[in-house]
Amino acid sequence: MLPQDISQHGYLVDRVIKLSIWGIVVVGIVSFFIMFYILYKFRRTKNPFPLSDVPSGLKKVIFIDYVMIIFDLILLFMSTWAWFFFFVRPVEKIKKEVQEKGEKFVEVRVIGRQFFWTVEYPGRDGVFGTQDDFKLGNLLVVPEGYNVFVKLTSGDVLHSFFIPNARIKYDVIPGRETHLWFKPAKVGKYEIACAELCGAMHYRMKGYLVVLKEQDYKMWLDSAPFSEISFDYLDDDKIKFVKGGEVR
Amino acid sequence: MRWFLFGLIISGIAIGVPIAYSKFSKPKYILSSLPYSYQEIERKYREEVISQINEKLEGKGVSSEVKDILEKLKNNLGREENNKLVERLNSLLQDDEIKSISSKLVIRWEPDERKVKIGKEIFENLCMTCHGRAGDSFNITPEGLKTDIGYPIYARDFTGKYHREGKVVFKFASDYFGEFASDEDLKKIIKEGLAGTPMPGFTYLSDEEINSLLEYIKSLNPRWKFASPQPKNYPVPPTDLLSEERIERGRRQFMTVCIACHRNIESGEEPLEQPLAWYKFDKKGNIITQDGSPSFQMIKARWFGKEPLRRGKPEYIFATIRDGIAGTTMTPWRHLGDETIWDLVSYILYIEKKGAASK
Amino acid sequence: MSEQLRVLDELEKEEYESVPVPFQKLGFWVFLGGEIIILGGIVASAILFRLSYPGWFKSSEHTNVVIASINTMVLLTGSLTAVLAHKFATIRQWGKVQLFLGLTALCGFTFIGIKFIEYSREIHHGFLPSSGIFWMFYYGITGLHGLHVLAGSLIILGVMLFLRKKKLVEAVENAGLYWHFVDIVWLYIFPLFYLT
Amino acid sequence: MSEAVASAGVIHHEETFLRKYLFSTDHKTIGKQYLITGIAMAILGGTLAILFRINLAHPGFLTNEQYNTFVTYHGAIMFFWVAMPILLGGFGNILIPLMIGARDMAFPTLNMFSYWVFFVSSVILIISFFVPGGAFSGGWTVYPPLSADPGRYLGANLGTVLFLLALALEFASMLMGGVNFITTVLTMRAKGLTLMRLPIFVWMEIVASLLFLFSVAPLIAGAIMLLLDIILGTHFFRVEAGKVGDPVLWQHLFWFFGHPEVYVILFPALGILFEVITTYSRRPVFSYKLVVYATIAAGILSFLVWAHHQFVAGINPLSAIAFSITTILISIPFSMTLVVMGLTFAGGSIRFTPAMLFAIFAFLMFIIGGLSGLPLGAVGSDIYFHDTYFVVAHFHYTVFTIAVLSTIAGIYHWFPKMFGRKINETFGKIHAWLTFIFYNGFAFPGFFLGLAGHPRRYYSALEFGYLQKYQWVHELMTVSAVLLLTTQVVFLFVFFYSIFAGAEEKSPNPWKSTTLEWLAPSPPPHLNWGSFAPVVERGPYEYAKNGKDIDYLPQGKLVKLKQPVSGHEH
Repeated sequence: MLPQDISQHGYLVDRVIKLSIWGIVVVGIVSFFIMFYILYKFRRTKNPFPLSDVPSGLKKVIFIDYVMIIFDLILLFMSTWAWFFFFVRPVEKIKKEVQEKGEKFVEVRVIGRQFFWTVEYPGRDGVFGTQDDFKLGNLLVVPEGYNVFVKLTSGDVLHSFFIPNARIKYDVIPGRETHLWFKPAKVGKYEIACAELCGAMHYRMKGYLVVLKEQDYKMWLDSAPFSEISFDYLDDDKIKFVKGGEVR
Repeated sequence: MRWFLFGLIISGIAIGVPIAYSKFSKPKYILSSLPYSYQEIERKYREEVISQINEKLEGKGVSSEVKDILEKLKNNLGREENNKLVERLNSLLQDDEIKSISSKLVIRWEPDERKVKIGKEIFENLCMTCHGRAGDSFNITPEGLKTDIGYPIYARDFTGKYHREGKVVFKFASDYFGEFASDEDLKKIIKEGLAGTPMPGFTYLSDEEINSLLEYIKSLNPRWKFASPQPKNYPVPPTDLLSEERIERGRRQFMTVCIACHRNIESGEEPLEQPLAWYKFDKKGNIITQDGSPSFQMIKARWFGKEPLRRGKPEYIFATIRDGIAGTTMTPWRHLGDETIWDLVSYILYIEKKGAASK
Repeated sequence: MSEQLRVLDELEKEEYESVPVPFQKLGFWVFLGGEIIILGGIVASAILFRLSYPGWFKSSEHTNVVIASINTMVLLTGSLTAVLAHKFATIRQWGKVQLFLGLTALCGFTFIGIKFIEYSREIHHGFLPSSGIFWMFYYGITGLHGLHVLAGSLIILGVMLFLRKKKLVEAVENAGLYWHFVDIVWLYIFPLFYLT
Repeated sequence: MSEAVASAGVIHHEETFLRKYLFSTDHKTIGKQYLITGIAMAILGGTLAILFRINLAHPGFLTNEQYNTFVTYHGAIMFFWVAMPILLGGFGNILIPLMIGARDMAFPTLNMFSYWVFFVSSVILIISFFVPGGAFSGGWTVYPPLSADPGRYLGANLGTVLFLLALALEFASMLMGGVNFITTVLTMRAKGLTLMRLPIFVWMEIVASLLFLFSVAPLIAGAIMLLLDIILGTHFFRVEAGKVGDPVLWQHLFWFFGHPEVYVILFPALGILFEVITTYSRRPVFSYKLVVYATIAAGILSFLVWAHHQFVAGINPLSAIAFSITTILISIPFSMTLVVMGLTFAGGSIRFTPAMLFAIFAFLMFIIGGLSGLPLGAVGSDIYFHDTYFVVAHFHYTVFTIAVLSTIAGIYHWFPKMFGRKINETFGKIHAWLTFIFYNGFAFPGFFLGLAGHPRRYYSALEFGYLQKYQWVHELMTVSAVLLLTTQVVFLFVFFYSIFAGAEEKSPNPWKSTTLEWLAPSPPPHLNWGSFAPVVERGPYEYAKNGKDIDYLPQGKLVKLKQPVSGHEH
């Protein structure tokens, strides 16, 4: 069910999802069975007169409460861990760590507008505000294995920057600057969705996340923005605009 | 008695708030105050061309048929009828220069409905927020869109409503008089964007998508129907670009000509502000006029090294200097000759690099 | 008819669980709780904005303290008369009750009138709700409070008419309570917009 | 002395149709008015839902503006114009005075007024659908800046203003109702009916009213600011160059109301379920005190969890963790309540009447709905699930259960008391089963869509490559939804038929239930008790007493009054 996880740390979120889903499935099934048992055993035709007290065996059902409490605690622990990893640590701190570890990273700015993402690249020198900055619409190209730091701002209304494959989502708020970071670990072409109602064409607010091999990324960067990207390992069929089911 | 009172109160609230709304709310759209409609623009264009023809015809004896053909051509006709009349006109008066003028009246192109429909979807998806619901960059506040060094700019108005002659002026794609832009040039801009402005490059759009998008954009202004634009040619830059002597020659040339508006950049002067040749309009779409005369939107001459060039490739810079920037006071400098222009290009690139280094 | 009412009155005493507080009072206090939270919400967000917005003090100099103080006096007089009305209601001197309630309502309308003059001055000086964060809170909150004052005056007038039919102490008390509530809200608004 | 009794004296002299049915101050008539209006709005909301579900199965059926509008109105209507009026206005008005042995509400005129305010609000809502510029389409949460500058971002200005106005009026009416409920229950209980002897339904209604009273106020404040933004162009929530303004402030104000609001409609539903289940399983509530305390605890906690709707919406991440903890905490009182409810079945002799079937299904669905809340409350997994179809499925499992299953259970249960007639039982059972099946058919696949990362409020899933393969799920959901609505429409026909031509119900207490309302004749006359007055002797659920012959003891008995009271009979 879950889309393929391409980011280094997506497994943190996946772990919480799997834990919670399986937990509630088990608890749900157990309680359903108990209920069906009760309903079957104490039906009118078989048990015409009510007992004066609940059979003591059934009173033990209260253990479900304790199960729930324990399950909640585990869930809280795991989920807080994932949350902490992604959002609680300030981006500057993460950046410093990354630099100390000597890992490579790229920075991009993403501006949400009705109904597309403008992605600002710092260009070859990797610094914003210089001559070789450039902007691309709906196209976020990042190198494989780099840490990607995304600054999110909005041009008009609320949006939400959602990369299902990277298990990443954060709202894009006018008048504020929000941050994201992730580490793509698999080359390919993925989709960026908007997860906050932003107007009539909300369902069309689709961007592309393209993860390239490092040298390919460099090659692309040299000629950007004047070059389209088409590498064999991207299933680079051109984007069709689909409406009403048929492909135009 | 009591419920009459209640009814009074409720209906008071229910009616009061909408009334208060209609009274106090700031009008967001005042379409009545926009200058031209689609038909008006077309009629204006036809009248302009026909007046040119009449000038040529002065003195020569003209048959009455010619006169009433011209009269007919003044109102917006369908494609076949219009083109028939134009042919008839040309056949009547064998005069090449008049023919060259009257050929402006031939309807060469008409929007293809299906493409326009798709184009409209794409437009609403990607362009509407800056270029306006109607494609006229209307009600988009000047604070809304800013260049990188932060002065407000307007997105391109595709309807020509705000232009004196109803033209759609593309600064870099049109010719200097803002006549028409070729699809190729527009495609380049859509795919590559304009650096330093909010216009990003939509590299991922496929050709048929861009075509239908252009189809929609062109369907917004009638003058496209008569258009016969030629794509600009971008020469290959010389190999010794950015060589010392080129830069030196370029600097000398710059100091003699361009300094008038762009000022002496290396000594850190600020460029002049120059009027744009189309109306300035406020947030509500009202045209701001001082004592009746149209006022102009001022823009700065490019501040080299301060913010990225709108289109940074050398051949683009070359074309810009050669053809000028439509609608602004940057006139074409064809007469300088290609070599000199290349000198200027290399000087500008040099300055840009210096600016980049200084940051 | 009054005969039957009397019958039912006794009947109710024997019918219901005995509760210390009369239900008119209780219902009114519950309602007042809601009101307090509404106005509290807006005033709180105003204070939050004010802390994060330095220009507040500069704009608040343009408000007219004199008029505001006069208004305060008017409201306080209204409270006084309301209290007196309640006092006379307890000792069942209904004529004076009518008089003092009338005075309170009069105070209310005076307040509205002065408020109108104040607004027209501000607008004349070119301060519109859209012309700044201070002004939008100023108009929003004082306007809302003005509406409450109007409602309070109308309620009191209604009570005056009501007293013709039935002599009810709770009615007078509740009307007075509402007036005090409006008054207290104003005492929060006054320093927030005029004295800083 | 109370208005109620006074009005009795007044009413005694007037008999006009207007007075009797339209502007009646009789709590039962007002309750029925609420019920009918709510049902009418429910049909409207359901139709909208069907329309946009068809569009999801076959994109292009509507335009995308229409789609957003319908989604918005469906949400708003189902919350504020269906669930609240039916559960608070309808059942609350009809049952509370009967259950506590009062003759009417404390403020009958206020009661009538509140209904008419509600009526006007629904009329304004429907008008706002047709105004020039189109209806509001920014989602029922009315997030700015979409709603703060609708002319620019949606092209619908007047529609938005009217929408907000209708919302405000609706809240005003519900506030009046809440004040009325609380006062009535606290002051007008029959002799011997102490607080701990109240039926659970009454408890739930009171807690709900208090929650609503104290949670709605900030939203009203926010709504005023939003209206100022739209009308006068202020900048409370709009962000423009050089102007301070914060869209997130609205989210805080809204959800501070929004989450208690869910419990405002949840608690009465739970109350109805308890009444129904105890009656048909002939067992007392497993632990009355536990339920009451858990309810109060949940009510208090519900004020501390609002920000779990905004985990990824720009709030401080550390506070997000705090809210996650409170959110998980609040699942505990509910799990207790549900366990108690389950144990109430145990040891009884269960009659599977239509009401009981609906109650059982509602109970099971509550289990699913509650459990599926955990992945959303846990902040880590909410990064992925926020604003996806998982949320949609979750709140349909809770809110649909509340607004439809529980409500219909209540209708089947109290129908004889309300109208003095019966609904055909066989039909009821078929109705229950069909509803159950189709409902799961349309709600459950949502979980899978959510896991696949399908965002909410998408006009069509076909735009995104990773969603295209789930189109068939949408089709399945649509088919089920259509069938579901059809079932309910048939039920409504039977419902209105039975009101006028159903079989007469002779006995006042057909289900052998204990609480006070079953002592009154059905339908109860004006002033309920005529020349008698109920006196309470024991707790509300005295079932399974002395096995064989009679297995229940009524909560109280009627005593003759010294002076006879004459209210007019309907």
